Amino acid sequence: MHWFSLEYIAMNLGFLLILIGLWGIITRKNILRIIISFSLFDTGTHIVIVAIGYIRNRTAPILDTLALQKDTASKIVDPLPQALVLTAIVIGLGVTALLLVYAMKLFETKKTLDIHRFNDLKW
Amino acid sequence: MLRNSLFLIVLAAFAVIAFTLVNAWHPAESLSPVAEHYATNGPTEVGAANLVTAVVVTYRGFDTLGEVTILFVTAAIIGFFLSLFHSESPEQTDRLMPASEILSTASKLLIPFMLVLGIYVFVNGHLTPGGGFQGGAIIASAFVLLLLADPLSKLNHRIIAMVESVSGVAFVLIGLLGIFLAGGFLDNRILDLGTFGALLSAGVIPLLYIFIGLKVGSELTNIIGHLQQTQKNR
Amino acid sequence: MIYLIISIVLGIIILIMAFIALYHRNLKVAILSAGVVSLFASILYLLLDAPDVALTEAAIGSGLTTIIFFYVLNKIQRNDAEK
Amino acid sequence: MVTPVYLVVSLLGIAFALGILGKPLRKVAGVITLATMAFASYISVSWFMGLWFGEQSAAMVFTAGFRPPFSINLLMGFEEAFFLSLVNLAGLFGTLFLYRTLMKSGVNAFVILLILIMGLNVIIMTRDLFNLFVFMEISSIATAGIIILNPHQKTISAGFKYMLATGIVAGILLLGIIFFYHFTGTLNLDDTIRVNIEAWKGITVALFFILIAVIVELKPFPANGWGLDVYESVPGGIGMLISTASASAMLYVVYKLLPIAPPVFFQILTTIGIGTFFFSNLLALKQTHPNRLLGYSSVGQIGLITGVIGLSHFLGNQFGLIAASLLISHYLAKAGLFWISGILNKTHIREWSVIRQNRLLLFLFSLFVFLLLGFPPFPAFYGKWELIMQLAGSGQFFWLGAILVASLLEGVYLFRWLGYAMKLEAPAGEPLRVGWNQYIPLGIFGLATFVTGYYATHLSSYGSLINLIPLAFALGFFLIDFLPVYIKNTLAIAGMGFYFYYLYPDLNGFDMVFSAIFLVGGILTLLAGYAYKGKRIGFYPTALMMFAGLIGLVEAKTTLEFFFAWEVMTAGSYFLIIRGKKSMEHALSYMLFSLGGAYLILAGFSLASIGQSTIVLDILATAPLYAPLIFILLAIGFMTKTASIGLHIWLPGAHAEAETDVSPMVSSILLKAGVFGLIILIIRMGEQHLGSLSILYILSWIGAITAVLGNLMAAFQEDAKRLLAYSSIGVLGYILFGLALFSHLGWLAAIAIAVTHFLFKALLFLAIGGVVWRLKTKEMYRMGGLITRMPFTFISVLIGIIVLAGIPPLSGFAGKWIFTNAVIEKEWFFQGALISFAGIIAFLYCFRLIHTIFLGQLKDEHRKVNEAPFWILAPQYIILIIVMVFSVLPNSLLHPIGEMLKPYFPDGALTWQGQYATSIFGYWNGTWVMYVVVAIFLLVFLWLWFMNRKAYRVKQFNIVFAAERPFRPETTHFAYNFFAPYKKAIGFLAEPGVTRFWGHVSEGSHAIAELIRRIYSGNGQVYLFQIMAFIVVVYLISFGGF
Repeated sequence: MHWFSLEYIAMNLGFLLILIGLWGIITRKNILRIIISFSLFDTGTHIVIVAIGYIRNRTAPILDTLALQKDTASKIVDPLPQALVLTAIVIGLGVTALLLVYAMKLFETKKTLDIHRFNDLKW
Repeated sequence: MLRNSLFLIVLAAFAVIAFTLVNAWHPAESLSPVAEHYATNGPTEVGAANLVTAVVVTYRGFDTLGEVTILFVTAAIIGFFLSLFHSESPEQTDRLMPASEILSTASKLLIPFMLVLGIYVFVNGHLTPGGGFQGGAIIASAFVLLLLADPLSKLNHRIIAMVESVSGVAFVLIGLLGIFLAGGFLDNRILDLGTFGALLSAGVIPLLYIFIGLKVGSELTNIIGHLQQTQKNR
Repeated sequence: MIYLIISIVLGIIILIMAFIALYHRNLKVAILSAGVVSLFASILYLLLDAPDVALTEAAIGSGLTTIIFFYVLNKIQRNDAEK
Repeated sequence: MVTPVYLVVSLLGIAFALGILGKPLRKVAGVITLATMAFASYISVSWFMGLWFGEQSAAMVFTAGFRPPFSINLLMGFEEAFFLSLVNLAGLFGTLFLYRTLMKSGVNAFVILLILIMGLNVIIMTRDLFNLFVFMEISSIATAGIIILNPHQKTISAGFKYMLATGIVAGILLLGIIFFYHFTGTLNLDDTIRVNIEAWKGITVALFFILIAVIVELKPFPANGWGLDVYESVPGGIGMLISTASASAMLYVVYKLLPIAPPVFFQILTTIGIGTFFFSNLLALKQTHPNRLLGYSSVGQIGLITGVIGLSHFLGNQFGLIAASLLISHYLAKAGLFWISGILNKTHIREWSVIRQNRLLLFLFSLFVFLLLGFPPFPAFYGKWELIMQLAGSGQFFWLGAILVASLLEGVYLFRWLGYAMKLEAPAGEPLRVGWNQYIPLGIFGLATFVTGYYATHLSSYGSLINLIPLAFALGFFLIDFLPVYIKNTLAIAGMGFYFYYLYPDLNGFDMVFSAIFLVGGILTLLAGYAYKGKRIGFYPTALMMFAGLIGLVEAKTTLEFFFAWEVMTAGSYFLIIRGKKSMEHALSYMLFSLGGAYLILAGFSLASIGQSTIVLDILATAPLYAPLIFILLAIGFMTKTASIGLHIWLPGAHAEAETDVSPMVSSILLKAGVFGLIILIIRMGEQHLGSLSILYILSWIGAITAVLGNLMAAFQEDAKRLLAYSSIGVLGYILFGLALFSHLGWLAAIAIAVTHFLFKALLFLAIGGVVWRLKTKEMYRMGGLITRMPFTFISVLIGIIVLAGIPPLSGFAGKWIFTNAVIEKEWFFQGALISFAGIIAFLYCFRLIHTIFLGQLKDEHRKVNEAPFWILAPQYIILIIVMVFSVLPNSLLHPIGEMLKPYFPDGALTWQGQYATSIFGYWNGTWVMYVVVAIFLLVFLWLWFMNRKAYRVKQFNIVFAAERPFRPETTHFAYNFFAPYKKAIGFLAEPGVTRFWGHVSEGSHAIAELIRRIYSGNGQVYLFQIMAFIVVVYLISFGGF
């Protein structure tokens, strides 16, 4: 029964997204589609991280009420994974943007987005 | 298709491996020792009401420095990469549809608000959800709107680069001050921690978040600006 | 309980959107669906008591990323048209 | 000492600040970048020095002023300082090398480089896992940036594949890190890890994710197509940064994570690492693109070091030295090679012959190749030595063998490449232009090879005992290579003479004989060098290197010294041999057989050192385990040098194509190194048995067969020098046979033949060399009648072949006579019969030398040929005098050798009375034999001379019987294919079966390489698939299931 709880759903959803992303990255031919899959993969890892920091029946780690400032450790969810995800999201943006610019340039060289056509380097 | 089915097997195997992780995972019941330290001592050590901010800017400020660097280097690469191909072609053959009247008017109204919102978000980063990254992203969105409304407008890359550099250097220098005035690199206790929950509190966090916000904003704007350039040419 | 139902719905939508992103013929739709995945993920973050993350994901993951995708797609399609 | 945080602050701060500078200030940006990197290098090197000399202790930087695990901390320890120095120096000199390219690309290029180096710095120092992830992302994004500094369709697609691969890997790393945090409650490596037993499975999988991600970043086979594509597409200057700076940093990450890794992980590392080393080198065999080839080699070297890390349990306290020396070698060599590749900018290794336009580059190229392959005196020599010793000591024979085989494969392609560069026709094109900013890094890294070699010698436990003076003397000649030949020749002779004089008092026994052959013989052959004009660039350093190695063999007291000398000799002789006009392939096969032999010797020595406390050569005698195996390994190793049958195919070409005075050096002197090795081996290990079969008995058969086949092949040659080369194989067969007899008489014969073989082979090669010098051809049918034009040469050849064929009265006969006695004593009649048969065949080819070259009619074009140059004749006549002395007074040679052997073989010695030598089977007086034979000789000579007046003169190219103009004129020459009838009868014995065998080996390995490398299909998705499959397979192997 515990599978039907918020954190389990999030965790499994994250992993499913990771798998879907990987599947897309490796089976889709279109380069843009590969990058889309990559961002899904990224989102999946982010969801997993947030789910790891979640603790049931607690609140966000923002001590905006006085009540929260007492005995904080037993009232908030883990702020550390959230901080990590913040960083990871921004990194993901950087990587995705760079991949997209690469894709644009790749298209300019061969006028195609089919990744199978970009295999001049081999062996 | 052979490869796809082979990969299906590999992916299934990977899923099984990942499943062992999920299986071994039990949702946390209490905070980890590190997080507990943040929760108990964070308010006194750092002085930020938003503990995530405390972690992002101070405890793990070094990560944040790296994160800013990633955007910075991405912007640099994209700028470099795109300028290589488009340096000479003039921008006369623009074929973007002119933006509709509504959009351009609306955007002119919206942009100042968005800028203010962005600044608000990063100045209040230590108190409320949000901070330099979110604020920076909002500022960048404002510029996106500007570009959408008026595709012919050209961002001044010099100024953006200047903001980017100055705020980056300021970030590093403030971090450096931490060594001299406080406990170490990126220590926020250079300034007084102030009253908990006030705008001017939490040491240099607000200041740092301003620079982070400006830096992220300019970096993202820079990336968008470069991409916008490509839309014009040819 | 209500959170649980919302989260299940969110999860289903996210998965459907992910498949659309992978398999829809139209690239524009695919990009939008990927953006929607991010957007719904940010709602999920809110449920998971992570407002900072939610804000970031909404602004960066679904906002800026999608815009960059469209810029690139636009560029490519116009190039394609020229050809 | 500057706080390590300034590494980050300066690199990053300057990178941020550079954005302010616009295009016009590019120059400023460049200078600032270089200054910053120099500053970073200064910080890291000064920490390294401080920590090394113990003036400093490791320092920890706590960011944000909190202790770990609450905040991120950076560690500056000894290892960190070492790796930081590597990275920052690579950054500094790499930037300098790329300076002009970067200047064209603008400020952003400098920014990207600074950030790449900064990222690598933090990767090395950080103690926080997530921080590691962030900065790994920084450096991989920055790498993607520098990949496209030279934007081109290929670089873009390589960069895209790279980004996808590192992106997925980073995702997996992130998953591992977050679960690590979940299970342990910390992200810090210095934190004590609290794990409850329930979470054990979880934490192992999390750790597996972290470690496998880091490993994939090291580009392990087969999940490394993305990395190889990058290496191929980028220019050398950028490939250098990836191969040295990035790879070193990632390697350190693996090392750093080991304390938290489960024990099974070490085996995984070993398997992956050495597997990568092996397969990369195998696949590189088929590679022709220089940068991709270097990429394969890079990946392989990093694999080797990874394997070493995995094997660290077995390496004891030598681990540091091994890993560091291998890494330094990889670092310096790859940097240098990539830089050279960047300068030449070619797409096929055959085009590298343009490098000959610039001798300094060629020198550096060969320097880096030798450095990479672990030749002395460079650091990897000690690294490989210790590695093999420790592996043998801990029973890791499988890895030992794999490492040696893979190293040999590495030698194949590197030496083929070096050969192309030195010998192929240079393609036309623009002259090479090398800027000062390219010379400086190359020069500094070139010098560093020697400096690090010096330190490695000191750090190695036995290395400091090695006598480096002869080698230094040889290398010193590189500095005075601009001087004319006669000065260098005089200096070389003086140096060798002095060294012999210096050694003389300490020499006795075998050492005396062989140092006389090596040094006095060397001087004799060097005399011929005066015949050369000009500078003869490159000859003296390499020739002296060979002699330094040879004399080092004699001086060696330990196995390490012996192996050191062996490798020095091999390196020097390789360069001597490749000087010949058509020597490219022969030098390659010489080198490969030598390398293979050297690795067998290394393996043999390592097995011998098991369980022994020292490494003196005498441990061979006391090896407690595997004695027969050690004997076989060493014997085969030495027999590659003596060119015993089966291992001989390198010799004919190498000796025949060499220069006039090089042929005698390599044929009459160098081969004796193998003989010396065999003597050292047999005298210490004695008779070993495989089951009930004596290994010496096998050797005797090999020796006998070698003698027959060598001589037979010599008889069928049309090329005069090749004939002599084959004859050397035959004579070395006699020597091997004699040594295998393992008795007083057998050894007396063997050593006497060794000495006389030196004499007559030097004589003949010089004489024939003189003929070739004048006639510009080696084909015998083009010669004839030269007795009138070159009478002095004729006399030396005549006497030389008489000695050679063992004809009485000269010294060769002494050998034969003793041999016969020895055979009777040992009762090895079959082999003995073969040896006698070989002696008969020797007549056949000796006859041809005199008959075809000097007798018959003089060719029209040779009517004005002069006698060979004085300086080629001079050594011949000195040798002639020695030969005559030994012949007339054979006991002057045999008696001392006999005395020398008495301590080892007290029984069966000859008894000497005046010129009478008595064995248990008979007696013999050299002087009287001499008189009798001279008388017979005179009689026959007079009779021939008398008959000759009636001789019918035949035209040399007689086409009377040919119906048409002959397609190949030589077929109508009377002396061509002279022994056709014999060839019909026994020619099948001389079929190049062995050559075919080795040909198949080579083709086979190339075919396998071709087959396997198809996995690198160039498709980015295939590469990603390989990464995923790799991860799954490694998981299954290491956990034995899910």
